[in-house]
Amino acid sequence: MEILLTREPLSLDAACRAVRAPGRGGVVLFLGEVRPEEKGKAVSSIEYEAYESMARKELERLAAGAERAHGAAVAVHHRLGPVPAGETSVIVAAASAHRAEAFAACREVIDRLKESAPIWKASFAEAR
Amino acid sequence: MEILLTREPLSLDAACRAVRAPGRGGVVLFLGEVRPEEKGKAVSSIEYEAYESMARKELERLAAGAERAHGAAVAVHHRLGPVPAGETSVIVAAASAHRAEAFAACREVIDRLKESAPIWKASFAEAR
Amino acid sequence: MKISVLLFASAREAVGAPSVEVALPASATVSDVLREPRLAGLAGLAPSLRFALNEEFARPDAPLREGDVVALLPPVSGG
Amino acid sequence: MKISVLLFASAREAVGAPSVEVALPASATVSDVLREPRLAGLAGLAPSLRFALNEEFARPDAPLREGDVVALLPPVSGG
Repeated sequence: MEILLTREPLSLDAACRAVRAPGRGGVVLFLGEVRPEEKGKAVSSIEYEAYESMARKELERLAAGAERAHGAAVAVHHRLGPVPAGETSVIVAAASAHRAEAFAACREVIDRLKESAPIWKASFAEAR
Repeated sequence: MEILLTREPLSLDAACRAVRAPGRGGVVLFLGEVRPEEKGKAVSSIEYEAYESMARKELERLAAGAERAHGAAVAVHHRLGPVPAGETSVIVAAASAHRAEAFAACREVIDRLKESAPIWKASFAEAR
Repeated sequence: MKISVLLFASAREAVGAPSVEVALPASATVSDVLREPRLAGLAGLAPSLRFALNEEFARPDAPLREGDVVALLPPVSGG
Repeated sequence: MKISVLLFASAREAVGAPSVEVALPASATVSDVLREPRLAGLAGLAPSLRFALNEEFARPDAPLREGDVVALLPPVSGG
Protein backbone atom coordinates (compact mmCIF):
# COMPACT_ATOMS: atom_id res chain seq x y z
CA MET A 1 0.00 0.00 0.00
CA GLU A 2 1.18 3.50 -0.79
CA ILE A 3 -0.52 6.77 0.18
CA LEU A 4 0.79 10.01 -1.33
CA LEU A 5 -0.57 13.48 -0.60
CA THR A 6 1.41 15.99 -2.62
CA ARG A 7 1.27 19.47 -4.11
CA GLU A 8 3.28 18.23 -7.12
CA PRO A 9 1.68 17.03 -10.37
CA LEU A 10 0.74 13.35 -10.11
CA SER A 11 2.47 10.62 -12.14
CA LEU A 12 0.58 7.73 -13.74
CA ASP A 13 3.75 5.64 -13.93
CA ALA A 14 4.61 6.25 -10.27
CA ALA A 15 1.16 5.12 -9.15
CA CYS A 16 1.41 2.07 -11.40
CA ARG A 17 4.90 1.17 -10.16
CA ALA A 18 3.63 1.40 -6.58
CA VAL A 19 1.32 -1.59 -7.05
CA ARG A 20 2.90 -3.68 -9.81
CA ALA A 21 4.55 -6.97 -8.88
CA PRO A 22 5.42 -10.16 -10.78
CA GLY A 23 2.42 -12.22 -9.66
CA ARG A 24 -0.09 -9.40 -10.18
CA GLY A 25 -1.38 -9.84 -13.72
CA GLY A 26 -4.15 -7.23 -13.52
CA VAL A 27 -3.67 -3.53 -12.74
CA VAL A 28 -6.52 -1.01 -12.67
CA LEU A 29 -5.95 2.73 -12.43
CA PHE A 30 -8.53 5.45 -11.86
CA LEU A 31 -7.61 9.05 -12.67
CA GLY A 32 -9.77 11.94 -11.50
CA GLU A 33 -9.24 15.01 -13.61
CA VAL A 34 -10.22 18.62 -13.00
CA ARG A 35 -13.00 19.45 -15.44
CA PRO A 36 -12.80 22.91 -17.09
CA GLU A 37 -16.48 23.42 -16.39
CA GLU A 38 -18.72 22.61 -13.47
CA LYS A 39 -22.43 23.32 -13.12
CA GLY A 40 -22.23 25.50 -16.18
CA LYS A 41 -19.41 27.67 -14.84
CA ALA A 42 -15.95 27.78 -16.36
CA VAL A 43 -13.26 26.44 -14.00
CA SER A 44 -9.62 27.46 -14.41
CA SER A 45 -8.34 25.50 -11.42
CA ILE A 46 -9.52 23.73 -8.29
CA GLU A 47 -7.92 24.23 -4.88
CA TYR A 48 -7.78 21.06 -2.80
CA GLU A 49 -7.62 21.50 0.98
CA ALA A 50 -7.06 18.57 3.33
CA TYR A 51 -6.95 17.78 7.03
CA GLU A 52 -3.72 16.14 5.99
CA SER A 53 -2.83 14.01 8.99
CA MET A 54 -6.37 12.61 9.20
CA ALA A 55 -6.66 12.24 5.43
CA ARG A 56 -3.51 10.10 5.41
CA LYS A 57 -4.97 7.89 8.15
CA GLU A 58 -8.34 7.63 6.39
CA LEU A 59 -6.74 6.73 3.08
CA GLU A 60 -4.52 4.13 4.78
CA ARG A 61 -7.62 2.66 6.43
CA LEU A 62 -9.55 2.57 3.13
CA ALA A 63 -6.62 1.10 1.21
CA ALA A 64 -5.95 -1.55 3.87
CA GLY A 65 -9.63 -2.51 3.88
CA ALA A 66 -9.71 -2.93 0.11
CA GLU A 67 -6.42 -4.85 0.11
CA ARG A 68 -7.78 -7.32 2.64
CA ALA A 69 -11.20 -7.61 1.05
CA HIS A 70 -9.90 -8.14 -2.51
CA GLY A 71 -6.38 -9.48 -2.11
CA ALA A 72 -5.01 -6.54 -4.06
CA ALA A 73 -2.20 -4.01 -3.63
CA VAL A 74 -3.51 -0.44 -3.52
CA ALA A 75 -1.98 3.03 -3.97
CA VAL A 76 -3.75 6.37 -3.58
CA HIS A 77 -2.12 9.56 -4.84
CA HIS A 78 -4.02 12.79 -4.20
CA ARG A 79 -2.86 16.23 -5.23
CA LEU A 80 -3.39 19.15 -2.82
CA GLY A 81 -3.33 22.88 -3.41
CA PRO A 82 -4.26 24.42 -6.79
CA VAL A 83 -4.82 21.94 -9.63
CA PRO A 84 -5.34 23.48 -13.09
CA ALA A 85 -8.28 22.30 -15.19
CA GLY A 86 -7.29 19.29 -17.30
CA GLU A 87 -4.75 18.04 -14.77
CA THR A 88 -5.08 14.98 -12.53
CA SER A 89 -6.26 15.49 -8.94
CA VAL A 90 -6.30 11.85 -7.80
CA ILE A 91 -5.02 8.47 -8.89
CA VAL A 92 -6.14 5.19 -7.34
CA ALA A 93 -4.16 2.15 -8.46
CA ALA A 94 -4.95 -1.47 -7.62
CA ALA A 95 -3.18 -4.65 -8.70
CA SER A 96 -3.89 -8.32 -8.14
CA ALA A 97 -3.46 -11.70 -9.82
CA HIS A 98 -6.71 -11.28 -11.77
CA ARG A 99 -8.63 -8.28 -13.05
CA ALA A 100 -11.87 -8.80 -11.09
CA GLU A 101 -10.16 -8.10 -7.78
CA ALA A 102 -8.18 -5.16 -9.18
CA PHE A 103 -11.37 -3.52 -10.53
CA ALA A 104 -13.24 -4.13 -7.27
CA ALA A 105 -10.46 -2.75 -5.06
CA CYS A 106 -9.91 0.33 -7.23
CA ARG A 107 -13.61 1.15 -7.40
CA GLU A 108 -14.12 0.63 -3.66
CA VAL A 109 -11.26 2.94 -2.69
CA ILE A 110 -12.27 5.84 -4.96
CA ASP A 111 -15.92 5.55 -3.91
CA ARG A 112 -15.05 5.55 -0.21
CA LEU A 113 -12.43 8.27 -0.60
CA LYS A 114 -15.13 10.55 -1.96
CA GLU A 115 -17.34 9.79 1.05
CA SER A 116 -14.91 9.97 3.92
CA ALA A 117 -11.48 11.41 3.13
CA PRO A 118 -11.29 14.84 4.82
CA ILE A 119 -10.40 16.64 1.58
CA TRP A 120 -12.32 19.59 0.12
CA LYS A 121 -12.25 21.39 -3.16
CA ALA A 122 -12.95 25.05 -3.92
CA SER A 123 -13.22 25.76 -7.63
CA PHE A 124 -12.04 29.05 -9.03
CA ALA A 125 -13.53 30.49 -12.17
CA GLU A 126 -10.56 32.74 -12.84
CA ALA A 127 -6.90 32.40 -11.85
CA ARG A 128 -6.48 33.66 -8.31
CA MET B 1 -11.96 5.33 -30.11
CA GLU B 2 -8.44 4.09 -30.77
CA ILE B 3 -7.39 0.51 -31.53
CA LEU B 4 -3.66 -0.31 -31.60
CA LEU B 5 -2.19 -3.71 -32.37
CA THR B 6 1.59 -3.47 -32.15
CA ARG B 7 4.74 -5.50 -31.59
CA GLU B 8 6.28 -2.56 -29.69
CA PRO B 9 6.11 -2.18 -25.89
CA LEU B 10 2.86 -0.51 -24.83
CA SER B 11 2.70 2.97 -23.28
CA LEU B 12 0.40 3.84 -20.39
CA ASP B 13 0.57 7.53 -21.24
CA ALA B 14 -0.28 6.93 -24.90
CA ALA B 15 -3.37 4.91 -23.98
CA CYS B 16 -4.39 7.60 -21.49
CA ARG B 17 -3.86 10.42 -23.99
CA ALA B 18 -6.01 8.55 -26.50
CA VAL B 19 -9.13 8.95 -24.34
CA ARG B 20 -8.56 12.05 -22.24
CA ALA B 21 -10.53 15.20 -23.07
CA PRO B 22 -11.54 18.34 -21.15
CA GLY B 23 -15.05 17.23 -20.22
CA ARG B 24 -14.03 13.71 -19.22
CA GLY B 25 -13.34 13.86 -15.52
CA GLY B 26 -12.95 10.12 -14.97
CA VAL B 27 -10.39 7.87 -16.69
CA VAL B 28 -10.04 4.16 -15.98
CA LEU B 29 -7.15 2.07 -17.31
CA PHE B 30 -6.75 -1.70 -17.19
CA LEU B 31 -3.30 -3.20 -17.75
CA GLY B 32 -2.84 -6.89 -18.39
CA GLU B 33 0.66 -8.02 -17.53
CA VAL B 34 2.48 -11.24 -18.41
CA ARG B 35 2.83 -13.22 -15.21
CA PRO B 36 6.21 -14.96 -14.66
CA GLU B 37 4.41 -18.12 -13.64
CA GLU B 38 1.34 -19.91 -14.91
CA LYS B 39 -0.20 -23.14 -13.64
CA GLY B 40 2.93 -23.72 -11.59
CA LYS B 41 5.30 -23.40 -14.56
CA ALA B 42 7.80 -20.60 -14.91
CA VAL B 43 7.10 -18.30 -17.90
CA SER B 44 9.87 -16.25 -19.49
CA SER B 45 7.69 -14.71 -22.19
CA ILE B 46 4.33 -15.14 -23.91
CA GLU B 47 3.92 -15.07 -27.68
CA TYR B 48 0.68 -13.36 -28.81
CA GLU B 49 -0.68 -14.40 -32.19
CA ALA B 50 -3.62 -12.63 -33.81
CA TYR B 51 -5.87 -12.87 -36.83
CA GLU B 52 -4.95 -9.23 -37.10
CA SER B 53 -7.45 -7.87 -39.58
CA MET B 54 -10.35 -9.58 -37.79
CA ALA B 55 -8.98 -8.68 -34.36
CA ARG B 56 -8.93 -5.03 -35.34
CA LYS B 57 -12.56 -5.26 -36.49
CA GLU B 58 -13.63 -7.11 -33.35
CA LEU B 59 -11.91 -4.60 -31.07
CA GLU B 60 -13.49 -1.71 -32.98
CA ARG B 61 -16.87 -3.37 -32.60
CA LEU B 62 -16.37 -3.94 -28.86
CA ALA B 63 -15.06 -0.42 -28.26
CA ALA B 64 -17.90 1.16 -30.26
CA GLY B 65 -20.45 -0.87 -28.31
CA ALA B 66 -19.01 0.20 -24.95
CA GLU B 67 -18.75 3.83 -26.08
CA ARG B 68 -22.42 3.87 -27.03
CA ALA B 69 -23.60 1.94 -23.99
CA HIS B 70 -21.67 4.05 -21.46
CA GLY B 71 -21.05 7.38 -23.16
CA ALA B 72 -17.31 6.90 -22.80
CA ALA B 73 -14.26 7.19 -25.05
CA VAL B 74 -12.38 3.89 -25.34
CA ALA B 75 -8.90 2.85 -26.46
CA VAL B 76 -7.54 -0.71 -26.73
CA HIS B 77 -3.82 -1.31 -27.13
CA HIS B 78 -2.74 -4.94 -27.50
CA ARG B 79 0.82 -6.10 -27.95
CA LEU B 80 1.53 -8.93 -30.42
CA GLY B 81 4.56 -11.21 -30.79
CA PRO B 82 6.79 -12.12 -27.81
CA VAL B 83 6.03 -10.26 -24.56
CA PRO B 84 8.53 -10.85 -21.72
CA ALA B 85 7.17 -11.72 -18.26
CA GLY B 86 6.46 -8.57 -16.26
CA GLU B 87 5.67 -6.49 -19.32
CA THR B 88 2.23 -5.25 -20.41
CA SER B 89 0.32 -7.25 -23.02
CA VAL B 90 -2.89 -5.18 -23.15
CA ILE B 91 -4.17 -1.79 -22.05
CA VAL B 92 -7.85 -0.82 -22.12
CA ALA B 93 -8.53 2.86 -21.40
CA ALA B 94 -11.95 4.45 -20.94
CA ALA B 95 -12.83 8.05 -20.12
CA SER B 96 -16.12 9.79 -19.42
CA ALA B 97 -17.59 12.67 -17.44
CA HIS B 98 -18.01 10.49 -14.33
CA ARG B 99 -16.19 7.46 -13.02
CA ALA B 100 -19.11 5.00 -13.05
CA GLU B 101 -19.30 5.03 -16.84
CA ALA B 102 -15.52 4.86 -17.24
CA PHE B 103 -15.31 1.79 -14.96
CA ALA B 104 -18.22 0.10 -16.72
CA ALA B 105 -16.85 0.73 -20.22
CA CYS B 106 -13.32 -0.39 -19.33
CA ARG B 107 -14.52 -3.57 -17.65
CA GLU B 108 -16.92 -4.45 -20.48
CA VAL B 109 -14.25 -4.10 -23.15
CA ILE B 110 -11.59 -6.21 -21.42
CA ASP B 111 -14.15 -8.90 -20.52
CA ARG B 112 -15.43 -9.10 -24.10
CA LEU B 113 -11.95 -8.89 -25.59
CA LYS B 114 -11.03 -12.01 -23.67
CA GLU B 115 -14.09 -13.81 -25.02
CA SER B 116 -14.08 -12.83 -28.66
CA ALA B 117 -10.93 -11.10 -29.92
CA PRO B 118 -9.16 -13.57 -32.24
CA ILE B 119 -5.88 -13.37 -30.30
CA TRP B 120 -4.03 -16.33 -28.80
CA LYS B 121 -1.15 -16.74 -26.45
CA ALA B 122 1.51 -19.43 -26.29
CA SER B 123 3.66 -19.27 -23.17
CA PHE B 124 7.29 -20.27 -23.27
CA ALA B 125 9.07 -21.56 -20.20
CA GLU B 126 12.50 -20.72 -21.53
CA ALA B 127 13.68 -18.19 -24.10
CA ARG B 128 13.05 -19.60 -27.56
CA MET C 1 -10.43 21.64 30.10
CA LYS C 2 -8.73 23.15 27.05
CA ILE C 3 -9.72 21.72 23.64
CA SER C 4 -8.30 22.68 20.22
CA VAL C 5 -10.88 23.00 17.46
CA LEU C 6 -9.66 22.74 13.85
CA LEU C 7 -11.80 24.24 11.08
CA PHE C 8 -11.75 23.34 7.41
CA ALA C 9 -13.22 24.59 4.13
CA SER C 10 -16.61 26.30 4.61
CA ALA C 11 -16.34 26.00 8.42
CA ARG C 12 -13.01 27.85 8.37
CA GLU C 13 -14.49 30.50 6.09
CA ALA C 14 -17.58 30.92 8.30
CA VAL C 15 -15.47 31.39 11.45
CA GLY C 16 -12.64 33.26 9.72
CA ALA C 17 -9.90 31.22 11.39
CA PRO C 18 -8.29 27.79 10.87
CA SER C 19 -8.45 26.90 14.57
CA VAL C 20 -9.86 28.05 17.89
CA GLU C 21 -8.95 27.12 21.50
CA VAL C 22 -12.03 26.32 23.54
CA ALA C 23 -12.44 25.95 27.32
CA LEU C 24 -15.04 23.34 28.30
CA PRO C 25 -16.20 21.68 31.56
CA ALA C 26 -14.76 18.25 32.38
CA SER C 27 -17.90 16.36 31.30
CA ALA C 28 -18.07 18.00 27.86
CA THR C 29 -18.64 15.97 24.67
CA VAL C 30 -17.41 16.62 21.14
CA SER C 31 -20.48 18.58 19.96
CA ASP C 32 -20.26 20.87 23.00
CA VAL C 33 -17.46 22.75 21.22
CA LEU C 34 -20.20 24.41 19.15
CA ARG C 35 -21.24 26.31 22.27
CA GLU C 36 -18.11 28.45 21.88
CA PRO C 37 -19.29 32.01 20.97
CA ARG C 38 -16.60 32.43 18.34
CA LEU C 39 -18.06 29.39 16.56
CA ALA C 40 -21.58 30.90 16.48
CA GLY C 41 -21.08 31.54 12.74
CA LEU C 42 -21.32 27.76 12.20
CA ALA C 43 -24.98 27.60 13.20
CA GLY C 44 -26.12 27.32 9.58
CA LEU C 45 -23.52 24.68 8.75
CA ALA C 46 -23.91 22.64 11.94
CA PRO C 47 -26.39 20.05 10.61
CA SER C 48 -24.02 18.99 7.82
CA LEU C 49 -20.83 19.00 9.91
CA ARG C 50 -19.08 15.79 10.86
CA PHE C 51 -16.77 15.64 13.88
CA ALA C 52 -13.30 14.19 14.21
CA LEU C 53 -11.64 13.59 17.56
CA ASN C 54 -7.85 13.22 17.45
CA GLU C 55 -7.97 12.49 13.72
CA GLU C 56 -10.66 9.85 13.87
CA PHE C 57 -14.34 10.35 12.99
CA ALA C 58 -16.28 10.70 16.24
CA ARG C 59 -19.90 10.78 17.39
CA PRO C 60 -21.22 14.12 18.68
CA ASP C 61 -21.67 12.60 22.16
CA ALA C 62 -18.12 11.21 22.42
CA PRO C 63 -16.49 12.34 25.70
CA LEU C 64 -13.55 14.78 25.64
CA ARG C 65 -10.30 14.86 27.61
CA GLU C 66 -7.84 17.66 28.30
CA GLY C 67 -5.84 18.57 25.19
CA ASP C 68 -8.02 16.64 22.76
CA VAL C 69 -8.22 17.97 19.20
CA VAL C 70 -11.69 18.25 17.66
CA ALA C 71 -12.08 18.95 13.93
CA LEU C 72 -15.25 20.27 12.32
CA LEU C 73 -15.60 18.69 8.88
CA PRO C 74 -18.05 20.06 6.27
CA PRO C 75 -19.22 17.59 3.59
CA VAL C 76 -16.06 16.35 1.84
CA SER C 77 -15.31 16.70 -1.87
CA GLY C 78 -12.01 14.96 -2.50
CA GLY C 79 -11.05 12.88 -5.53
CA MET D 1 -15.73 -23.19 -55.66
CA LYS D 2 -12.32 -22.26 -54.22
CA ILE D 3 -12.25 -21.27 -50.54
CA SER D 4 -9.23 -20.07 -48.52
CA VAL D 5 -9.00 -21.51 -45.02
CA LEU D 6 -6.88 -19.64 -42.46
CA LEU D 7 -5.55 -21.53 -39.44
CA PHE D 8 -4.43 -20.05 -36.13
CA ALA D 9 -2.72 -21.18 -32.91
CA SER D 10 -3.43 -24.84 -32.10
CA ALA D 11 -5.30 -25.34 -35.41
CA ARG D 12 -2.28 -24.14 -37.37
CA GLU D 13 -0.01 -26.40 -35.32
CA ALA D 14 -2.31 -29.43 -35.83
CA VAL D 15 -2.39 -28.94 -39.61
CA GLY D 16 1.20 -27.70 -39.94
CA ALA D 17 0.31 -24.77 -42.18
CA PRO D 18 -1.12 -21.25 -41.73
CA SER D 19 -3.58 -21.63 -44.59
CA VAL D 20 -5.03 -24.18 -47.00
CA GLU D 21 -6.92 -23.74 -50.29
CA VAL D 22 -10.04 -25.91 -50.40
CA ALA D 23 -12.30 -26.84 -53.34
CA LEU D 24 -15.96 -27.24 -52.35
CA PRO D 25 -19.28 -27.76 -54.19
CA ALA D 26 -21.43 -24.64 -54.81
CA SER D 27 -23.86 -25.45 -51.97
CA ALA D 28 -21.14 -25.84 -49.32
CA THR D 29 -21.40 -24.21 -45.88
CA VAL D 30 -18.64 -22.92 -43.60
CA SER D 31 -18.19 -26.15 -41.60
CA ASP D 32 -17.87 -28.19 -44.81
CA VAL D 33 -14.25 -26.97 -45.05
CA LEU D 34 -13.46 -29.57 -42.36
CA ARG D 35 -14.06 -32.30 -44.96
CA GLU D 36 -10.77 -31.31 -46.58
CA PRO D 37 -8.35 -34.29 -46.04
CA ARG D 38 -5.43 -32.00 -45.19
CA LEU D 39 -7.54 -30.69 -42.30
CA ALA D 40 -8.17 -34.18 -40.90
CA GLY D 41 -5.70 -33.39 -38.08
CA LEU D 42 -8.32 -30.96 -36.68
CA ALA D 43 -10.75 -33.74 -35.74
CA GLY D 44 -9.83 -33.53 -32.05
CA LEU D 45 -10.03 -29.74 -32.00
CA ALA D 46 -13.20 -29.43 -34.07
CA PRO D 47 -15.73 -29.25 -31.20
CA SER D 48 -13.97 -26.19 -29.70
CA LEU D 49 -13.34 -24.36 -32.99
CA ARG D 50 -15.23 -21.23 -33.90
CA PHE D 51 -15.60 -20.14 -37.52
CA ALA D 52 -15.05 -16.76 -39.11
CA LEU D 53 -16.23 -15.94 -42.61
CA ASN D 54 -14.55 -12.92 -44.24
CA GLU D 55 -13.36 -11.68 -40.85
CA GLU D 56 -16.71 -11.95 -39.11
CA PHE D 57 -17.77 -14.73 -36.73
CA ALA D 58 -20.04 -17.11 -38.64
CA ARG D 59 -22.35 -20.03 -37.93
CA PRO D 60 -21.21 -23.45 -39.15
CA ASP D 61 -24.15 -23.59 -41.55
CA ALA D 62 -23.50 -20.20 -43.15
CA PRO D 63 -23.42 -20.51 -46.96
CA LEU D 64 -20.13 -19.97 -48.85
CA ARG D 65 -19.37 -18.13 -52.11
CA GLU D 66 -16.41 -18.35 -54.47
CA GLY D 67 -13.29 -16.76 -52.97
CA ASP D 68 -14.65 -16.53 -49.44
CA VAL D 69 -12.12 -16.71 -46.60
CA VAL D 70 -12.93 -19.02 -43.73
CA ALA D 71 -10.87 -18.91 -40.53
CA LEU D 72 -10.75 -21.72 -37.98
CA LEU D 73 -10.46 -20.16 -34.52
CA PRO D 74 -9.48 -22.21 -31.45
CA PRO D 75 -10.59 -20.83 -28.06
CA VAL D 76 -9.07 -17.34 -27.78
CA SER D 77 -6.69 -16.17 -25.05
CA GLY D 78 -5.99 -12.52 -25.69
CA GLY D 79 -5.63 -9.76 -23.07
